[in-house]
Amino acid sequence: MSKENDYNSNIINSNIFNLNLNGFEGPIDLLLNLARDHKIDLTKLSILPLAEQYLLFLDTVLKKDIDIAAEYLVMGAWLAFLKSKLLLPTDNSDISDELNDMSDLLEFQLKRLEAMQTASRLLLDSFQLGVHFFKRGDPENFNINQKIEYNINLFDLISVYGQIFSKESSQILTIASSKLYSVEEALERLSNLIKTSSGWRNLFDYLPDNIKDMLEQRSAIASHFVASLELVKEGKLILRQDGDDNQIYLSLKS
Amino acid sequence: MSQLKENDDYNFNFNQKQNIVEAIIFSSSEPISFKALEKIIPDNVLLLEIINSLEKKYISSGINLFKINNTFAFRTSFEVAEFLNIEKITPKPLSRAASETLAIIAYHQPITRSEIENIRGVSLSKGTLDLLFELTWIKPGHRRLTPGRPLTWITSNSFLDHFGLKSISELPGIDDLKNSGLLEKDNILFNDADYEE
Amino acid sequence: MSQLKENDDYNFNFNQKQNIVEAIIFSSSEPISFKALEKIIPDNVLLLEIINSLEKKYISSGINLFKINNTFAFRTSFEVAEFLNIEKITPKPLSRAASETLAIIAYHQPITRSEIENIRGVSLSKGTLDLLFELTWIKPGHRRLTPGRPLTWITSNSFLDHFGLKSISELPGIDDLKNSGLLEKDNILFNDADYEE
Repeated sequence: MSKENDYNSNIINSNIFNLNLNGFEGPIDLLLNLARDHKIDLTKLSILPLAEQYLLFLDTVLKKDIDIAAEYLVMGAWLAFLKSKLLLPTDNSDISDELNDMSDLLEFQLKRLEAMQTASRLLLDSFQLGVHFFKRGDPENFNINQKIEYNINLFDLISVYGQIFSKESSQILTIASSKLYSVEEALERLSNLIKTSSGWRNLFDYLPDNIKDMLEQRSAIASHFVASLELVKEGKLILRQDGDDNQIYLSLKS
Repeated sequence: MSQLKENDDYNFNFNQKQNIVEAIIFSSSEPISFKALEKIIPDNVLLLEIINSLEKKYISSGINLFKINNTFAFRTSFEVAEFLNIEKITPKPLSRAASETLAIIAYHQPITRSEIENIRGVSLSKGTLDLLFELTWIKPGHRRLTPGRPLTWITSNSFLDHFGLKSISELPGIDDLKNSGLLEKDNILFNDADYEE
Repeated sequence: MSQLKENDDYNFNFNQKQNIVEAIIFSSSEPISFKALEKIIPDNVLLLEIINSLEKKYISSGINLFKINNTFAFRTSFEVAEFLNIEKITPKPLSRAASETLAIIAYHQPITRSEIENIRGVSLSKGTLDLLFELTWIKPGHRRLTPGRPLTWITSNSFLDHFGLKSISELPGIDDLKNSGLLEKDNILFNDADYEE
């Protein structure tokens, strides 16, 4: 393939077309990839072919019905503007200065990102603790300068703080605790009361009379009934009910 | 000439092999057995030589190579140990209540006990402030000019020291926390979230 | 005679003190700060001498004394790296976003979130800084004295420790990058965008 190849066919043959925008970390990264793919020299950057490739790429991705992030479109618009300026012959030195500034800036950004991508690869390819070199595997601890035996680092501290706030902002459903009469309570109460009673008496006579809350009152009936059953089971009590809807009577088992 | 060359080679290999054995014993999380070392240096005699040489190398150092039941480990020498009063300290995580309280004091200082309780929504157990005070991470500030003149708490210099901060203003603010995702715990932190973009 | 005695004493002390410093650094798996060592050897000059002597002592060993930004740790030497394939933990690889962000912070520090976004030409997803912070490789630095007082991020000592660097100036290629002007942060392509934090 010769250098004079039409950019369009070049792009269509390019592997980049099999990718979508998700493969790139933003428009500058995409531009950098396009530049690399087409062996465009960043040191004497010619904006026009790069801009054309970017716009063409964007166009193709758009046709594939992919949501395009705003930053890609902003860059696209900017490059389209730059391209139109570049294509118009101008004698106005102000405009050409401006164009130069813009392309210098773009060149700088591309070179800087490329440098950082190289640096990150260099960094992660270098020796890493725990992979290529190691710390003491079985440390001993001295009782000096180590008054603090609690380990908490700044990250822990801040995330704990963050959690307090997300707790506040998130809607956690809390069930209000309600006062209910427990079976244990009823059992204790009932066993004490029946000790001193004689003959048959209505279960309702044994209910506490100082309860004003309706729910608590009903829970007291239920728990006292369960408690009476428990006492029957233990052989301390006899229960009697004369028919379905009648009162329940209880008596000590003698 | 060839003999010399061989000798050089031998020495180079010996030193390099010794270095490898040294590094392995150093980085191992428990005493390492002769058997395990044999996997690296299969030559029994050579391995023994290396170990003896290592032992000698450390004999008057602050650390010694200890032989325990045919396993090997570096340990602080008895001489130094005596001097330094070695004690095993097991690091302990700070309780949830204590960490939250510390974070609240750091961000809201000066702050009174009841204000801390307000933010956390639960009452502060007695030991929590005591512990943080004992750790010298917090200290009492001025008293509020409100009824009861409640004491406020502030963080200390050793708090800054411990957390590697130059000043309290280096603590990331709420906006920073939001931006870095720290305020959305459920999404980001403490689950094996996928960190890919 | 008395002179000799004193000399002996001095030597004895120096060796003993060196052994103590050696034992302290050796016993810990995390780097020990100069400050912490000063509590044992208050004489600054002597302490520095001891540390240099220790560094020399280990220079061709399987373990080396690493100086990490005024902290000290023993680490296995790079030379035996290829032979130490035991107990190796393969770390979860960093995402591209995270590794680029780490490099940008390392080379451009102190740097704000919006400056990182500007260099990468894309907004930083939540969780990226968070992850690097959780790994304790970065930490908050001072705040910029610009509107909004944005927080800056810097790398920590454990970043240096992890990558075996003495200081930031040892980052690969940093001098060339500095000289070429590529480490400037204030060139912004779209200045109409709201990059403030």
